Amino acid sequence: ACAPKAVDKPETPSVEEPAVEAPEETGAPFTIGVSNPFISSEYRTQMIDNLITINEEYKALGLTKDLVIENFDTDVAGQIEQIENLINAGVDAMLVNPGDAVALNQILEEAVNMGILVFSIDQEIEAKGVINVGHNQYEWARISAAWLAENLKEGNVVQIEGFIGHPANDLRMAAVADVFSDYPGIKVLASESGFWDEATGQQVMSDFLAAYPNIDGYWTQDGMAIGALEAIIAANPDPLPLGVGEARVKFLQLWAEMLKKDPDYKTIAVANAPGVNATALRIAVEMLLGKELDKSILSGQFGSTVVIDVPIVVTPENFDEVYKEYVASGKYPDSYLLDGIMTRDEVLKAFFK
Amino acid sequence: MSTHQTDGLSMENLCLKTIEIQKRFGGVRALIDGSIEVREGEVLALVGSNGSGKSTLAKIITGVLDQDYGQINYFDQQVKFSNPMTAQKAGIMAVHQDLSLVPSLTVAQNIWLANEPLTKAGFIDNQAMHTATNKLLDLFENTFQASLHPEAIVSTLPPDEKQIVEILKAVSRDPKLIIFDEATASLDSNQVNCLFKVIKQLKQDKKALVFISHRMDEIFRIADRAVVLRNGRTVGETLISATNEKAIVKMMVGSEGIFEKDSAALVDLSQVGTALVVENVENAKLKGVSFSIKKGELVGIGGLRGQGQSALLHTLFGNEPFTGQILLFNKAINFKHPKDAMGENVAFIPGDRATEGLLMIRSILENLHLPNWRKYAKPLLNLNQAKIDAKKASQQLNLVMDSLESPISNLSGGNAQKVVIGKWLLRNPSFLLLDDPTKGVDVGTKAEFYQLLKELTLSGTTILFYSSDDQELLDLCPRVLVMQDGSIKADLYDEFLTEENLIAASMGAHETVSNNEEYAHA
Amino acid sequence: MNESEVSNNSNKSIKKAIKISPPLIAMLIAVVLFLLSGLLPAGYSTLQGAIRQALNILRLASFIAIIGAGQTLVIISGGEGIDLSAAPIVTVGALLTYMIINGQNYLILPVLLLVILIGAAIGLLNGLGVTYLKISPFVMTLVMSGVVQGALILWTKGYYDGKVAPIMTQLVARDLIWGIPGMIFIWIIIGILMTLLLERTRYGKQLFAIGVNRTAARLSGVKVNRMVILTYVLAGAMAAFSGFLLVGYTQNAGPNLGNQYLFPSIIAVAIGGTQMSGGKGSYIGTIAGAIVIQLISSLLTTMQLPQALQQIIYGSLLVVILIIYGREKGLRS
Amino acid sequence: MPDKKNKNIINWFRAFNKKHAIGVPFILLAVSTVLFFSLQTNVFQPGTIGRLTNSNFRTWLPVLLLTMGQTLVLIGGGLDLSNGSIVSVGNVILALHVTSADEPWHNLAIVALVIGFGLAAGFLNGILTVYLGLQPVIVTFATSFIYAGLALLLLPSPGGAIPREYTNYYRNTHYLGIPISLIILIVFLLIWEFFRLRKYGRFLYAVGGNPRAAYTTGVPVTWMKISTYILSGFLASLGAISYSLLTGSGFSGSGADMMLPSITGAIIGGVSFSGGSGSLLGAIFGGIVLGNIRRIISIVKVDSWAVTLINALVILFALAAPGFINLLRRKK
Ligand SMILES: Nc1ncnc2c1ncn2[C@@H]1O[C@H](COP(=O)(O)OP(=O)(O)OP(=O)(O)O)[C@@H](O)[C@H]1O
Ligand SMILES: Nc1ncnc2c1ncn2[C@@H]1O[C@H](COP(=O)(O)OP(=O)(O)OP(=O)(O)O)[C@@H](O)[C@H]1O
Ligand SMILES: [Mg+2]
Ligand SMILES: [Mg+2]
Repeated sequence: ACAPKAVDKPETPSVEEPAVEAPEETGAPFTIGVSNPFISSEYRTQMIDNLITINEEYKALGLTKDLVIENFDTDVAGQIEQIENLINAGVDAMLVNPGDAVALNQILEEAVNMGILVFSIDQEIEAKGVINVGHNQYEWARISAAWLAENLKEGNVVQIEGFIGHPANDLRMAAVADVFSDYPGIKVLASESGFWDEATGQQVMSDFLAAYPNIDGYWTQDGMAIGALEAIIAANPDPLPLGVGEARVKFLQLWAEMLKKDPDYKTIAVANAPGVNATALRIAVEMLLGKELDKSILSGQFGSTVVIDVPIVVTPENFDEVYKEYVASGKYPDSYLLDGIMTRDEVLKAFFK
Repeated sequence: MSTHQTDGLSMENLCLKTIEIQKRFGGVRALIDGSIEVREGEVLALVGSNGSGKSTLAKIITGVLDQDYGQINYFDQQVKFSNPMTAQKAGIMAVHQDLSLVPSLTVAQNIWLANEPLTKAGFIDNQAMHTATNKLLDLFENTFQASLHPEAIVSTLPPDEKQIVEILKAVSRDPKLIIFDEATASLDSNQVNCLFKVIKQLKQDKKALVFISHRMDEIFRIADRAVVLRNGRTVGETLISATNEKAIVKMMVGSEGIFEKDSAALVDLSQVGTALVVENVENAKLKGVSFSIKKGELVGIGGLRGQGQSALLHTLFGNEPFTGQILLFNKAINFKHPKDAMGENVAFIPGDRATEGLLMIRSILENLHLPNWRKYAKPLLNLNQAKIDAKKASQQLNLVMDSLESPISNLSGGNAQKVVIGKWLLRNPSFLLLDDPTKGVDVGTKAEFYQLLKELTLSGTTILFYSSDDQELLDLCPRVLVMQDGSIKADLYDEFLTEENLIAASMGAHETVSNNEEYAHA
Repeated sequence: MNESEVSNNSNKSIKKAIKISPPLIAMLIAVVLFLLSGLLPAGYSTLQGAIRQALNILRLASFIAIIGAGQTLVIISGGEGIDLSAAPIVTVGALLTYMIINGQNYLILPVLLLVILIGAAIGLLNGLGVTYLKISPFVMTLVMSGVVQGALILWTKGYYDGKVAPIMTQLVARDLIWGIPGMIFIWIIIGILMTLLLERTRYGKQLFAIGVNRTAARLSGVKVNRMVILTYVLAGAMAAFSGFLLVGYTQNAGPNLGNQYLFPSIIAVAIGGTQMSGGKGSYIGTIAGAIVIQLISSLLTTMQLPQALQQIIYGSLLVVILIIYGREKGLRS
Repeated sequence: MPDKKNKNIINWFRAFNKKHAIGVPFILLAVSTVLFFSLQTNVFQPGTIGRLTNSNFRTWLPVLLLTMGQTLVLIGGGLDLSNGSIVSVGNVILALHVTSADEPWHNLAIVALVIGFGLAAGFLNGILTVYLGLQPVIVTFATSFIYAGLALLLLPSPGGAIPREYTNYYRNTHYLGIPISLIILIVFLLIWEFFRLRKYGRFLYAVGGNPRAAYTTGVPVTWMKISTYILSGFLASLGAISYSLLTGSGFSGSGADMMLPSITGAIIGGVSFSGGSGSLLGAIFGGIVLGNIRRIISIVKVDSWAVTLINALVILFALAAPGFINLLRRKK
């Protein structure tokens, strides 16, 4: 289920066969750095865990050393420091999850100029020589917004946003706004920030429910969707507003709980896979090994983005199947985000010449 | 009020005239008719009981406060100073009762604050400041310790030296009018002498001077004329040469003499045991102090300012650590905290009421009961009983106040001091330490206070009483320990307790004084 | 009785009539704000709606006020006292409850005890730093909040799985009787206890004393350091307890749960007339302040203004309220 | 006589420390800086020290400027919790309006506008705290909402781009081998030294030490206090400019995280919260120490989940050190 849909790309035969087995000639083992300025979310936690796991794989092959991880809550100036620290640590490549779309451009270009391979994950940035990797945030949000609008057609809607001003949040909200603009019957009553925090999301939803007796639907994202649904369960408003969620184990549990009470309950959960970071790590290793990225697969705002497809969209149609695998199996903790990391072969096949 | 009649002084220029100044603080009318006149080359004594409005008038004249009503004429010009800066520019300075020093700055920096000597480039000329400060300090030569020097941080100085700095600050600005608001309250007799020398010089230089004090002897020594305030009104004016102490006090209190020095019976000491034995007690400020006191005895401590008297009291109260031995009621003690001392029923009335004695923004009630709450905890506090007791204490002390609930900051200096005293009397202490408790207390209250102390000794309280006022010691205490440089230099009693001996001992002339054999090894 | 005394007296009674205490003003402001909120299009329109709205606001305000309880004590204790570590302590209290209890009723009491102990221990460190190491409270508690936050991160390593016990949900989040949430009753009990603590105990009297003048307090037999430390311990314990209650309400805990309550709680204390420099204040004031703060935020939310305008209005309203009665004595009075 | 010379140096240091109260911060600075450089693998390669110095100071300058302003306010007995929000507003204005290097006059006017805003915001803080007698902790917190809201109003989502010509100049310019950011810092310290030795400096310490006494003595207390807030606003606007040059972009929350470090740095640098003591140089040392600590923790590679904790613990240790020394001394 996690395999990416093949991005439509011309099958160009690879000219040179990569010498994966002979790391000495390529300068391996490589040091790869990670910069993450925001740690208080399940997404980021799983992202770091994924990266460590995948790096172990390469370490065993003698291709990489331990990751150099800069991982603490900080602002833009702090992330600039993180990146400087990575430069000083002599990394060969760095994976950066930027806290700002523009502010890191120059320091990242400096890194590129020093011969470091730089990847920006989850967030497209313009800096020359930087490769962006991630889902298309606009498209990601559009999927659930479109579902909501289609099922609702008209009514009062509230929104719980992530960090207002954060580029990913803004792209997502833009998608939602674009979708709703096609439905004149949908009226957005209010929009508040839940700061990408489950508990805050819950509170915002409680406040909404208290302030507006007539909510027909809501759009939210991230773990806040779990909080929002819990608030709804607690308040048990009538009628039940139609909402959207994100594909996480806990959300699926709540969904099942709702179904027990009301077999007609429906919602949608789109996966926002932290695994894109690990996929980017794979791309980094291959590039360090001298393989050439297929320029033709690059797209996006700045023409430098490797787009990775959303691995799972959970709808009432496939709910049972997904529930069995991720919840009933008991293999995953409650906070697990439905994920997808491309395999080495998939990466090679999809993105390299 | 009446204008000035014929006398020698009226020839001089009128410097300042205040006309019917009024000032109200919330519900309190501090001044209702503050009217005074001062001439160049004249010392005007401004007298009145605690809370009569002297300091308020001083503050209004110097621009620290606004008057609500009334007029100030300065050299025949009507003036209004909207802040102290403009008053100073006009040549008016005050030595404030509650000093105006910045504790974190040095002596020199304080004296020259807002009056700094500058170099041509506009930088502060520290060298010049230092030199000029030393020159000013010479005015009080030999009356203070080596700790007082231009670079000393003011917060480290004892109260008398702070007072000297405050005086020098005023003098340094060469003003035309200086108000001394109880500037002598913390000074010892030598320092007072120096100050009077300064005042006389200023007088010769044709400065106008206002002198506020509760010490009658000082007023008769230095002043030319006196204006009396009562309950915020100017009620009288007289030439010093034409009056006497009794007449002034009568004007102050508005009735016939309420205080007669009575020689009430004291405890018969031959019948009682010792209360306190101090042997070779040493710490930072004490250098081998030894003495003993009998139960019910009232013992004074004298000497020049800052010779370790306060330190001794603080040490006995557990506020400073020591080495040596202290026996209290035949029990060896080593208090680590005032609380321990209170546990043995010791009480301590500190000297600096603002910093050591009072919770300024809290109510009179809470101030009176701060050491006593345990008594009312059952376990919730019985506030009714506390109120009843406080009411009684305030009546006993003749406290002039709005209500028990109003904050201490609304009280005049003297009334605030009464609260400091009152909170300990509520405990019926068996041993009472007093650190210059009548500082700034008016004559009437003082007399009542003396009476109170005597009654306490009769009921068995032992009292150790430090005063910077020699006269007070002589009047009140049958026995006085004289301290110098951290140790006791003389033990005066009976026929040895004379003014001459007291002064001589303070200056360190041991020969003239006999030590007390009887108590030497109790 | 002469003329001056007459005017003196009449003056006094006028003064008394005008002199309303800050908590009362805050309450008046709250009532006005609440009535105003009824005029908004999205506000309440029936009496029942008004009551529900009022209860809802009270419930939200209760957390600000309960977190503000420890804050009130610390601020009254003077010496620039303030407890910025309240935020992460609330979070710790909530997360511990959430993660350890994990839905089991029988764990409530042991966990509550643990939570309070941990809060008290953090408070103890604050108190020791403030008294013996002489670190200013603002910075001590600020850095301590970094330490607590850091320990939390290290402990959870980013995973926050758990569940609130059903009894807590019942007691805190749901309506208890007469449609009134249990939280309100807990709040009333805390309010009574706090007021008794401040006004009717030796601890309270000594707390005000050290807030005004520590030297004088010491010379009157108050163990100053011990009082200060005890106060930070109480504040820590109360913050942790607030976290315990909060998670009963939110049913959910995250690593930043307490943050959004910290500054509102401090502002509530200030609006309630407690003097930031210490020695003066009341818990009734903090309660009133919390209600005002919550009303303002609710009002702004209901008005559907953009976030930016909400912030500007929020800040301006605070300033206005402070100007109305939060002024300190000037130099000339 | 080396012994005597040593003693002289020690005495000189004692006297210097007594005067400027920067003994502890200086030691912390020296230790942390030596540690930072000695942990670098290639510190002896030519250019490394220069590069590291540049990358440190260009990143830290914004916060250090705020720390300076905060220090002045603290010495005067106040507190400014709004300086971060002033940075946000300045940053947003610059990002929105300084977009092309071809319009130097326009850009200069925008910079003037930003500085003007800093001065005005500081003035408002000053009026509210000093003139109206409101408590600085609360009132500057309230105004920080107003300024932050203003920034968000001007620039709802991050954007804008400062021309590369300008950002490159800030990032890479050296004079005499010293990066421009460090030069700016030194220049400001010298300017302050000029004022410290004049009446302004003396008045400031007096006002912070005891405002009532200073007032009674004739110091213009109100104006002095207001001026510290104005200076803090001014330095915050310069912080905004340097921050914008560092990041090249605008974000309405850009200054939010700079306020608390500006206080912590000052306190580590020996500035007292109760006013009237401390020095600007010490505060700068404190600010640099904070930066060094972060850098050192990064180099020694602790578990990434422990970084926050260790960072806080080290700061706590730095703050506690003087108190500990005193405590031990007293025990003796
Ligand atoms: N700041 C203030 N607030 C309220 N009331 C005040 C204030 N200052 C003085 N008062 C009141 O004004 C009256 C006059 O006080 P003032 O200090 O002028 O008396 P004083 O003559 O100097 O007394 P003392 O000899 O005790 O110093 C007193 O009743 C006092 O309680
Ligand atoms: N003027 C003052 N300003 C600020 N703090 C003061 C002042 N005077 C005393 N203190 C504080 O009071 C403390 C001493 O208080 P006290 O001895 O009563 O505490 P304690 O509970 O007995 O503690 P310990 O057991 O450490 O002695 C000092 O350490 C100091 O912090
Ligand atoms: Mg007076
Ligand atoms: Mg003690």
